Amino acid sequence: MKFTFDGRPYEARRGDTLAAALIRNGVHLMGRSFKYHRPRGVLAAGAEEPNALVEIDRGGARRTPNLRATVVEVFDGMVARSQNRTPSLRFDVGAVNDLLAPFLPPGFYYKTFMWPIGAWAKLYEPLIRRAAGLGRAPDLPDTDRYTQRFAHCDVLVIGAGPAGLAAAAEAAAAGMRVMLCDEQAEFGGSLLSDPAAAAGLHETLAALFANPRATMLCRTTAFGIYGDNLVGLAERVTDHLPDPDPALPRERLWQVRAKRIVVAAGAIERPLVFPGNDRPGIMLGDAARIFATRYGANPGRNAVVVTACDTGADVARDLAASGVRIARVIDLREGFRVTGTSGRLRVSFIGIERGGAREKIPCDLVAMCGGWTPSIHLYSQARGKPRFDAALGAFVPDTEVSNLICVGACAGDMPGAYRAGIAPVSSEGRAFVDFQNDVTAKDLELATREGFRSIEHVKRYTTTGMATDQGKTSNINALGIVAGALGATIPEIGLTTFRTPYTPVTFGTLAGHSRGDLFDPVRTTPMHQLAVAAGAVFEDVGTWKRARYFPRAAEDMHMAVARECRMVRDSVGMFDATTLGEIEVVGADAAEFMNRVYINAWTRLAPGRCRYGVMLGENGFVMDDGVVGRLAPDRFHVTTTTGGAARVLAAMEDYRQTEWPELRVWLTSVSEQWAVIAVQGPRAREALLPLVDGLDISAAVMPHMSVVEGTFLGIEMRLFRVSFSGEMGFEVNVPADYGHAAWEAISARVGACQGGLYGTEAMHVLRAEKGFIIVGQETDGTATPDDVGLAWAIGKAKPDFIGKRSLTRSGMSGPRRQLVGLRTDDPATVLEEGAQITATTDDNRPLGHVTSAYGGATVGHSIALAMIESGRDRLGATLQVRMPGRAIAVRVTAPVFYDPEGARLDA
Amino acid sequence: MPDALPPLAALARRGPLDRASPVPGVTLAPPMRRVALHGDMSFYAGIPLPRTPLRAALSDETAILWLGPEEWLVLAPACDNVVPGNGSVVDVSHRQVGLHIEGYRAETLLNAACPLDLDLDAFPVGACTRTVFGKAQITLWRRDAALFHLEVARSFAGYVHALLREAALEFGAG
Amino acid sequence: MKLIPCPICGERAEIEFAYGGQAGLVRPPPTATEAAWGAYLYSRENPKGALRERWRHIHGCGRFFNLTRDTVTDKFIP
Amino acid sequence: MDRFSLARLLRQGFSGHSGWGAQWRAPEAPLAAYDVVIVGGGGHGLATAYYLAREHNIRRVAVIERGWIGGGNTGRNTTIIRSNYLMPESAGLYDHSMKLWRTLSRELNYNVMYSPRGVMMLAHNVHDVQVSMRHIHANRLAGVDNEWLTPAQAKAFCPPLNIGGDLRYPVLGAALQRRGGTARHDAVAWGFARAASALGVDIIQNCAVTGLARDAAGAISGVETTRGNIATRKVGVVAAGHTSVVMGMAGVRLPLESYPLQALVSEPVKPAFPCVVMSNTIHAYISQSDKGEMVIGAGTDAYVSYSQTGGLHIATQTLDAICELVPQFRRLRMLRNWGGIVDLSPDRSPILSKTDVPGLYVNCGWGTGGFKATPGSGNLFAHTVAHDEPHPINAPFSLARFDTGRLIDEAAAAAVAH
Ligand SMILES: Cc1cc2nc3c(=O)[nH]c(=O)nc-3n(C[C@H](O)[C@H](O)[C@H](O)COP(=O)(O)OP(=O)(O)OC[C@H]3O[C@@H](n4cnc5c(N)ncnc54)[C@H](O)[C@@H]3O)c2cc1C
Ligand SMILES: NC(=O)c1ccc[n+]([C@@H]2O[C@H](COP(=O)([O-])OP(=O)(O)OC[C@H]3O[C@@H](n4cnc5c(N)ncnc54)[C@H](O)[C@@H]3O)[C@@H](O)[C@H]2O)c1
Ligand SMILES: Cc1cc2nc3c(=O)[nH]c(=O)nc-3n(C[C@H](O)[C@H](O)[C@H](O)COP(=O)(O)O)c2cc1C
Ligand SMILES: [Zn+2]
Repeated sequence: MKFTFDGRPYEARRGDTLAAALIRNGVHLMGRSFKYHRPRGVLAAGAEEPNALVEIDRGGARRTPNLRATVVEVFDGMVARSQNRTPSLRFDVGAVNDLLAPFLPPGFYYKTFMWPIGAWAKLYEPLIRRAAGLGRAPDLPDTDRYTQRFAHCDVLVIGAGPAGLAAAAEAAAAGMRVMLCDEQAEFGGSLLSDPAAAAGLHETLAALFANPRATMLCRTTAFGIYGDNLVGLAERVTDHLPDPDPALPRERLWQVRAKRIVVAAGAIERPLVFPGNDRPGIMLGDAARIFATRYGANPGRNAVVVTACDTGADVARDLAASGVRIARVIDLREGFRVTGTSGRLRVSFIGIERGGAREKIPCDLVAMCGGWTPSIHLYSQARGKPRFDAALGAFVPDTEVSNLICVGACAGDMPGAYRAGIAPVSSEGRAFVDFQNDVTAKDLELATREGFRSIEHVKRYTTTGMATDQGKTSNINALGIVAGALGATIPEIGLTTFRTPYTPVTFGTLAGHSRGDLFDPVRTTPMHQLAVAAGAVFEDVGTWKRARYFPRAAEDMHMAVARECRMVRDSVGMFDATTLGEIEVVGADAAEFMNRVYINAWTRLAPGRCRYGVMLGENGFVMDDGVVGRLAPDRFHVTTTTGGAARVLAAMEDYRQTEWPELRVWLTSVSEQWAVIAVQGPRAREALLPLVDGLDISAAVMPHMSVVEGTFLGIEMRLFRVSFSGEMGFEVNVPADYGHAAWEAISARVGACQGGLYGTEAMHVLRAEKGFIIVGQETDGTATPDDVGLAWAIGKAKPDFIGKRSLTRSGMSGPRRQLVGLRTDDPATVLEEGAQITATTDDNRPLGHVTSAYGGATVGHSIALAMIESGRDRLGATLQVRMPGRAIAVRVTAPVFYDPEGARLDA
Repeated sequence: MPDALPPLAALARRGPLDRASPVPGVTLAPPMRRVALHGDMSFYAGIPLPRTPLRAALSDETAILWLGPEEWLVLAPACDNVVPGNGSVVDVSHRQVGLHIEGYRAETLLNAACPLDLDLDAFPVGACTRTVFGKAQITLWRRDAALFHLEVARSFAGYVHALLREAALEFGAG
Repeated sequence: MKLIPCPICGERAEIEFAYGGQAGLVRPPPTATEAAWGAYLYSRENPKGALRERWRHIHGCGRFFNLTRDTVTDKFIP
Repeated sequence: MDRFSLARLLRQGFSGHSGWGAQWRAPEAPLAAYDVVIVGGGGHGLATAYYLAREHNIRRVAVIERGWIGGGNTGRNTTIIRSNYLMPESAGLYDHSMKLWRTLSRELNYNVMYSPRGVMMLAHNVHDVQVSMRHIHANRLAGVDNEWLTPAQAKAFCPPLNIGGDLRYPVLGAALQRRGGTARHDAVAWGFARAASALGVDIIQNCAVTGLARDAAGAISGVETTRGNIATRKVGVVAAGHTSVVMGMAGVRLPLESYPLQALVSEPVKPAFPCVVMSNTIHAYISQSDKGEMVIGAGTDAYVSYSQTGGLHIATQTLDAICELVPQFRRLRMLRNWGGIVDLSPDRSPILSKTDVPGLYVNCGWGTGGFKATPGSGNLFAHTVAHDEPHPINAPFSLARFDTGRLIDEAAAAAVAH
């Protein structure tokens, strides 16, 4: 397999990680650190890697920054690049920061750059930003797919090392539904670098793969444990493939609900903290061993092993067996101290000292064995409280977490060889603790001197543990240093919080399918296609698409709306009102229920009649409105606003179940059952008459605000005589599947009557000319019925209804904003919605604002509605609408501009 | 008066998914009579209402799904009439769309956006419930080991269908 | 995402539920004093510990029910 | 207090930084008595102490912090600063703060990295546009900057933003407050702590208030803490999500509910997002920090909780929205996700108020949006505590409003968070 790194071609073997392949090709310089841009090679062989971060470019939008070379699997043709360097990894001008390091201690930016005012944002901040930041963000919309899946199992095993495999095998044998995930490309964990284990591993895996109740997920990181045993898994599906099937997602999010969780996440080796411990070629002992044994990529020819525990010997043995010369094994427990290292882009010497005797040992590999830290991340996320194990020098699980157990190395279950305590630190020179963020032992000590004594403060002041590796290799060393500096014990200092995710998770994975039309449902009415065909321009109302207007050739919105309005006033228009919420309220106590929910009185509303209903919140403010028809003594057909449909139904159901369970009444949402076609205008009756199968819809039999059930060309129909336009009008309800056909039938008739379609914008103008409010436009959650002129609707004799008590709270009295109309001197001036209104041009106290403003298609002048303080007392007064740099004088009028007597409604 | 117009019933009904391109394993249920029942009832059209939570009763062509205490959904042949009863009986035939999700991947497909445990032990044949599918509410009824009936409000049908299509892609759909 | 134990349907995913806030608030009559009504509208227990609260299985059986939950651990208390 | 400056930094650089002392004094235990005790060492509490000492010359002040200062919501928030609120009362309150931000670094001699990079609030439908325009007009009249951008102007101001047709909810425009921006959360807490400490304020960490003592007349006489009792006649409670718990110690029940609110950061990348973008309609809040992470605000969980974590579904919903708005960020990765506990008031406006208990004052209800108010809130609360009477700017933010119904309902009026 061929790949390139920074443009140079290399060869890789199947199964190589990028780091392994580069090492085999003799490349050790793989990255630059965050702050000082120091040259770095790999520290680790797995996901805990802080240094070797690369960009993988698959062409076009498929460029990904900040990937760990130790995790990225090479595929044929892969293009990899280093990052955070200019112009090249070998010669990075950013490395000047390293020279300036004495002047860039932790928190240096808090202490300077304050002069002159404003210079921070303009001058210093951009510089700092450019220097920071690691990789380059992708700049094209991602073309890959991401999916997600919910899953359930009896046992979820996280980590497929020996401990995890044993647990999975046992659970599977017991017939349980098992899921086993491991973040690596292969199952086996630490067994993978142990050739002797291969046969046994193969056998265990074969049995698990053969078991239909077992789900085996490799390349799958358990990134978080959430409430009630929900585990988030991120599966990398195609990133390792040279040419993935486009039908496959790049990654998949699993949300697994497990009856029991077995965490078998292993342990992470600790680096040693000594001066110059960050040069390329200095790595964890286990990493060196893994590169050599598992990948056949010897990380050096001449190694020094520095160890604080017995595993150093094992590492030396395995490296030697792979052909690495072991220059020396330095056991820190024998009184040695590392004094420093040299080598610009790769380590060339390591200096040691014991009892005053100093020595410089030439080498090209330093393997650090600082002991092991159990991976308690997931255990801690599940709210387990660990305890400090001094022999291990690490925290291990302690308190029980229900339905979760830790096994293997992550439970602290490690042979004696792994026990190291926390190795001594030499903080002279620059001894790195957090490699990525360039935090040294001295930095940590300085932070404590500056009064940052809580480990959380130290973390935030120095940024230790805040890099993309979240301190997997560094936190425990940092803790040891801070404890030392404060003369406290490690358990007294405590850990910082383990948060999700365990390793970074792609945004796309978390967003899953959600994209474009799958981001939020696109709800359309049964007549949507007809509106499309008629050239409608749509608007989003909640999740609905509603036709806003129907422009004809060369018409802009203004012209189209004016024409649609005139059409309704002069002849007839039809409008899709399907999106309104509809609720059937049924039961012997239906009227009583309505009495309690709405401000209106319902008892005396006769079947066949309708009433405009207003609903408040308990706070006394208008929450929703709509026409309610009484179909029978025990049956109401309630309509709500489009946006309020779900909210109103939920509120009603709440009262029904919990406040008035004694009422015999039930609620059924029928919003989607009915296609609703409003037919409005002086010729509405004429248009509909032939379609309603002989139903008498004359004014005498079917007056304004009435409802009948009949048929529409043989199809069941609920016909409402209602008007939101101010004209005589009907709303035809037919079962939704017939909406399309009914619309076409009505359309033909409307056309024959010189009418046509109108959209929501014309509907808004027509209703504003009549002074009808729109909840959410005239009202905003702070308006009482009286404020918007609806006090008349309140059933005065009713003992109670939702919100009644609030109407008489003392804070409700005093001057309130009230609904009025506004007229401009120039009939062509259309005010701006939202514009503020004051008494005079030199008084800036707002009296209110314009809630609606239109050209006023039929009344011959522009119109506006406004909420104005004590507005009804100001009728006739002149006020000022304050626009940028000018004011528009307006006269306060009643809010009804058209047919104030309502004669046209009764036609 | 113009000439008598053709009755609308003769014209095609149009469902929200009529023009949706097919998704393997997903078919559209035929139009049916759906009735929402609420209240203290024991029978609908002579059929005893299931009283066990989360279970459907099947009688000939008619299924009655328990949805909640004192709440059922009747799924009957389209030609059936609505039969009145105690409590609240509301015809919701057009409110919803039925989808059949079939095949050995049915559960996986549904679990792309439905949080229920659909293992046969946890959700056996005959089980039914309201739940969610992505951002839509659905009603799910397991008619057979590998056949689910999914009901969704008609304006959400396009979304649910598209999400099923997206989820099915990796199984060779598209 | 929590599991909420619906008394009717059993444990189901939190996304099927609507939260209903503190349980047991008694809606005062319209004759209530200003303070009593204000308290009904806005005063809430908000304990750090056991809270009696309402849930509705809105995308399930539809029922409201009450549970006690420890607001620190988020575990339900039987 | 040693002054911070470039010269001093350089000098220390040559001498191995041996000369830096503690940034604030850390008394091991509180004194037996103080003139004022502030409960809660978040930004608001520390600012209150600072202004008490600085503007009201009350220097025997203790800030009692349960954990470590700045560890509450001050250290957990997405740091968005703006003042373009709708109600004149709110705009007045937040703009008071905005003015203090401008010179805060200089005043505290601590670079809080206030970065007025512009806050853009997107409108996705006609209703959003109406609400935005109402804000813009109201703000302009009140002298608060806020301007309307067309979609193209919004795109020009924030090039990574997707405004186009493939979006489920296209961008129809945006309200931009240029003075809005961000600041470094930690620096705000530490800067106030250092300046307050220099004026004599005692900052006591790892000390939880466990009781509020009252005298026979019912007035505050002291506080009980895990480090002993303190006598004082004035207590200011500034405990954010824990306010109900602390006030409960004096038997005062507040109209507050505490909810977990989540935020998350991406891995750091080179500068790729120039400003702050908020979308209330699809619930997305994003900016890029100086270190390079994308700082993203998520929603609250559905239920009252003190757990400082939250559901996975809340984070995924937020990232849904972010990926819609900035689809190239799909390939970025979430680095860390955390939660804070926010104290929501019924009208989503804060409470800076005296209480019925003489000597007990409360500053809370900032909910999802109080970081931006930190200097102003401290400044006004200090006034309220010092004079036993609110400043005219915070007078409307009283507790009484919930009884009378005279709310300051930003939420109802505009459905705007943060
Ligand atoms: C995720 C998230 C995002 C946010 N985003 C923004 C944003 O973008 N813009 C914005 O303006 N605001 C935002 N906010 C809100 C903002 O963070 C808060 O309003 C603000 O920080 C509150 O500051 P504070 O000082 O009042 O509270 P905190 O910083 O929470 O301080 C309260 C302190 O009181 C202490 N305390 C509690 N009980 C006791 C006790 N008994 N004894 C002693 N001490 C006690 C706590 O430990 C804590 O330190 C966000 C909040 C969160 C959680
Ligand atoms: N490398 C080590 O962990 C280590 C250290 C000390 C001892 N040992 C020895 O090895 C054995 C322990 O083996 P073990 O099974 O406990 O550990 P292991 O290291 O063999 O296996 C752990 C596995 O978990 C995976 N993993 C970790 N976090 C994960 C996550 N969040 N999501 C998905 N996968 C994740 C890792 O990729 C790894 O494959 C013992 O015999 C012990 O003595 C191993
Ligand atoms: C604006 C901001 C930026 C942050 N950037 C980072 C970051 O780069 N790396 C990191 O690990 N955490 C970052 N954090 C998160 C903190 O590490 C931490 O999660 C947060 O303060 C909450 O504390 P807790 O997780 O300890 O409870 C950031 C927090 C904030 C408020
Ligand atoms: Zn239920």
